[in-house]
Parts: sequence; structure tokens; C-alpha cells
Amino acid sequence: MVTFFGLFVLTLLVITAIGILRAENLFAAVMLTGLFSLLMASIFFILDAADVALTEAAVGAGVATVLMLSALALTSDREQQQRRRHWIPIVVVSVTTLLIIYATFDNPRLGDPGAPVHQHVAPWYLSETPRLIDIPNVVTAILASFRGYDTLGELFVIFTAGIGVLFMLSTDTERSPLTLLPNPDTEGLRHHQVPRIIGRLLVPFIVLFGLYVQFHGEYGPGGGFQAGALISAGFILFALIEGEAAALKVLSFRVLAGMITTGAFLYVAVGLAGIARGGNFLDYSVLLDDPIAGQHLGIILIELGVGLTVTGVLLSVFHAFAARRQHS
Amino acid sequence: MFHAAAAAIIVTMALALARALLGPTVYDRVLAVNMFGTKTALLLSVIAFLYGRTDFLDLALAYALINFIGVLAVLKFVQDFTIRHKEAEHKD
Amino acid sequence: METLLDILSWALLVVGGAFVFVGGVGALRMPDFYTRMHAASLTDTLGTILVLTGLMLQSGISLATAKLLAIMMLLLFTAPTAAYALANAARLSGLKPYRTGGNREQ
Amino acid sequence: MMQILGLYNYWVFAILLMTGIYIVISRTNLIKKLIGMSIFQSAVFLLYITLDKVEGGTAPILQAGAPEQLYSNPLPQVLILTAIVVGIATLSLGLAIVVRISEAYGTIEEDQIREMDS
Repeated sequence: MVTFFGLFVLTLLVITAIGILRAENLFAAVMLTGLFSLLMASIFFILDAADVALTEAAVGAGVATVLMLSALALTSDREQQQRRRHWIPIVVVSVTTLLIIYATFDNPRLGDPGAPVHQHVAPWYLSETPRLIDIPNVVTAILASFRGYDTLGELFVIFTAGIGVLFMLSTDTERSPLTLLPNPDTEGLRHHQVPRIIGRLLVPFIVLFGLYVQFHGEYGPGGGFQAGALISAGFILFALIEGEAAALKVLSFRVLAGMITTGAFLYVAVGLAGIARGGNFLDYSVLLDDPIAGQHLGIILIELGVGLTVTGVLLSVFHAFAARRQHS
Repeated sequence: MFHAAAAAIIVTMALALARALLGPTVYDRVLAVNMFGTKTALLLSVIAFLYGRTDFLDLALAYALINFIGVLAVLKFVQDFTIRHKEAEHKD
Repeated sequence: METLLDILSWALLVVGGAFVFVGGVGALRMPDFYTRMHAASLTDTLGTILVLTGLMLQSGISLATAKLLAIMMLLLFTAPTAAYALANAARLSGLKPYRTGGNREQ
Repeated sequence: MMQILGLYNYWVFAILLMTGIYIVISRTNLIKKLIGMSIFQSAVFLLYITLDKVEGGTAPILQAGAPEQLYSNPLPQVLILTAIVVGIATLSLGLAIVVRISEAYGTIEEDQIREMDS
């Protein structure tokens, strides 16, 4: 029965994508992207990917919408009329779609336990995680320990992207968030009392929930990536209702930059500590005398590093856009 | 009975999606997105029970917390846009 | 006792689902923004309470119930606030409510 | 019936993938192109998450006291979890570039920019 719900949600997903394609108002397109993300999270959850759904929830519903709207506010909210129809792309795209659909007939069916993906590596992870790492959430175990290199790479992609955005938007000092002054005219939603009070009530809960996701990630769905996105969503809410300058007073731009570097540094430092203790890079078993306790310590530390960097990058990107808007 | 509730919620999601696609004003779309967010939180709770893994209610909790941000952000930017367009009209 | 709770929770779930659905129909079929919002936000709140209470009766006294209660409280705070803010913004931007007899432009 | 429906996820993947790429090719608006790119990205996420499902399995968070429980494949989930956050980081980089282009050219329509450059 749930499978049928999944099919229905997938159909809605296709309809939304077509809607995004046809929307000429970019505002409408961004809002449909928000819906798209909500549908995506539902389908992830239906397909047993709780951690991924949580990430999509934290990123798609909060941060992505806000960033897209920030960019729209700096550019234009209307798309020009498309003058001509693009026949060649339509033909190419349709033919490719049909080819991919034709190719899928050889694919294993959804949920087939005999599918090749389920034969290698994954069973080992599932059976060995309790023995080697002893935490219930296998996703966190793989992310932080078994495939620690991979996550390190991803973290540095985020790190680099964050630095890139800051280079693009805040190089001239007049437009940097460092010089952002309170401006009562554009100060968030200050004049809207009801949303403001409820929003203020909500901010601590979002941040608290973010911390819970950060430190409970070994036992339930969660971890540094989700927590970073959630916590930055909380601060973005604060910035929306109280104005960016007020938010920067709580977590200044320098602190955010510090968080970005500290997080990345912490990750590498844990890896190097493994070498110093006579193991391999990112081998946590040698961190403490008891290998399992060492694994736990390593995972907590690198998840903390991931959380710090993700929070720092997302928030400083948000502030960079906001400062650009206020000075333009 | 979980199925009945889940089905009702999913059908409502489809209706909200139709509203978001039809518009016509930006506020209708925001309304649809907001509805969609609460429906997603409900759907995730119901499916957590269907799967018998109630420890995944965290997800629904995340949606209940985050959904509000999108609506507020849209409102703030709509407000800014209206101010900007009015200023542009004054300049003409 | 068990059966009684089950029946009660099923009834709540079904009625809640029905309310949610009615809200969806209202949001789609009503003639203008304010009426749509009226349909959507009222049933949203009631449907949320009913569905989540139904789930709570299923889970008994456990961590899940506490989480459901938290979800319910949050939705009860945020959904009406969002509705209020939305209606307020629409009104301030000059969106006129629908009147019978007037022209039906949207 | 189930044999065919079991492929539905892949079909949706194909359609979304091609919708995303069609938006990137056919629209001249740069933000619309970025939205198309994120749809393309989401399609890939859907493919991976489809692969992880095991019939009768549950999310790979081990349950105490249920040794016989079947779990879905955790590996695709790990890859996609990080990809989502990387996706938002690259999206914001793209948006920053678009903002700079808009400031330099006064437009975010690709054909107008090209006319100005020539």
C-alpha cells in the first residue's frame, strides 16, 4: 500500500517539475521548487532513507528557498518571454528519455533483494558496524568512519564553495557583511508583531533541535550535515524577523568565518591524530586504548567539524547575499 | 486506518499542488506551500507509524519547525519587492 | 480497553483525514484568495489535531507521544501565524476580497 | 503488474532528469537554468535512493532486539546525504555568480548578455 503512495508522490513530482518548466514568474518557480523538495523528502522517507529525508527537510525547505529568494531580490523576478520553441532540444530530450526508459527494463525491480547493489559491501557494513563501531545508525557509521575520506572531500567542496561565494559577493569592503549597519527601514519583519513573537519563540527550539540532531546522530537519523542546515535555518529565521544586523550581532561574521575553518581543521586534525597514534589517516580505532571508544570519539569529533563548517558556510552565504541587497 | 489517513493527506497534497500551479496571485502559491508543509509533517508522522518506526518522528518534527521559515521568507521578499516596485513607479 | 482505544484512534484518524481532505478541496475550489485561505487554514488546524491525537492513542505513553505532542504544539503555533501573516500581507498589498455580484476577476 | 510498477521510479528518474536538462538548454534566464540544474540533481538523488530500497527492509538504523530484521542499503544514502548539502553549496555559488553577472550587465538573460559581449 505504501508503495502505491510512493507512486502517487512520484507522479506529483513529475507534475511539479513540468510546472517549474512552464512557470514564467521566477517567484512561482522558486515556490514550486520548495514543493518539489517537500515531495522529494516524502519519497526519500517512503524509500527507507530517513537520514536523507532529514537532510532534504533541513536544506530544501529552509535554506534553499531563502537563498534563491535572496538571489531573486538582487536580480529580477521575471523571466523574459521565450520567443522560439526549441525543437532540436525537445526531440533530443524526448528520445533520450525514451532510451533511458527502454534501458530500465533490464534494471532490477524496486526493492528486489537480489539486486547487484545489495550483494557487495553493503551487507558487510550492516553486519560489521555493530562489532567494529557499535552505533545503531549505520549511515552515520559509514559516513564518518568507513568512508571518512569521502566525507572529508565533500566537506572541502562545501568549504570551497563557501569561500567562493564570499569572494564573489563580499570582496569590496563597502558591501561586506562586516560593515552591515542596522537599517530600520528594511529591518526584517519588525512591524509584523504576531509572526515576530512566534518566530522568536521558535528560534531556540530550532537551534536546540539542531543540537539534538548533531549529537544524537549516532542513534537516530541525524549528523553534522543535517544539524548544520537546521541550525543555520534557525539563525536565518532570526535574521528574517529581526533584521540581518541583529543576527550578525549574535553570530558575527568573524565568528562564522572561524567556524568554517575550525570545522575543516578539526576534521583534518582528527585524521592526523590517527597517524600520530600509529594508525592510518582517519583511523579512529587508535585514538583511545579501546578501539570502539576511539571510534565513538572520532565520529563525534568529525561530526562536530562537519556541523561547524556547514553552519558557518550556509550562514555566511546568507549574510553575504543579504549585505549585497542592503547596499545595492 | 493509517492508510486511510495517509491517502487523504496525499490527495490533499495533490489538491494543494494544483492550487500552487494555478496561482493566480503569489499569495495563493504561498498558501499552497504552507499547506503542503503541514501536510508533509502529517504524512511523515503517519508513515512512521505505518512502518512501525516511531523513532523517525524526528523528521516530522523538523518539518513542523522549518516550514514556517519558508513562508516568512517569501513574505519578507514579497514585501521588499512591493516596496521596490513602488519606488520604481515614483521615479517614472 | 485496547479495542476501545483502537476504535477511538481509528475514528480520529479517519475524521482527521476527512477534514484535511475538505480543506484541500476548499483551497482548490473557493473563488478567491481569502476564502481559500479560510478553508485551508481552519481545516489544517483541526485536521492536524485529530490526526496527531489519533496517532498518540496508538503509541500509548512513550517517547513517540511526546514527539507527537511537540509536533502538534509547533504546528498549532506556526500554521495560524503563517495564515495570519499571509492574509495580512495580501491585504496590505491591496488584494481585494471577493464579493458576490462583483466581477469575478482574481 | 508489480513487475512493471517496480520500474516506475526509474521512469520518473528519466523524466525528471530530462526535464532538468531541457530547462538548462532551452531557457535563457540564468536563475531558471540553476533551478533546472537542481531538478537534474534531484533526479540523480532519486535514482540512488531507489537503488537502496530492499523489500521488507527498514531504514538502516539498527534496532535492538530484532536480529532478523532486514535493512535497506545504507551506502547510497550516505552518498546522497552529503550530495544534498554539497548541492546547496554549489547552488549558492551559482547564485552568487548570477548576482555578479546581473550587476555587471543589468540582466540575467543569456541572449542579452551575449549581445552585449559581441
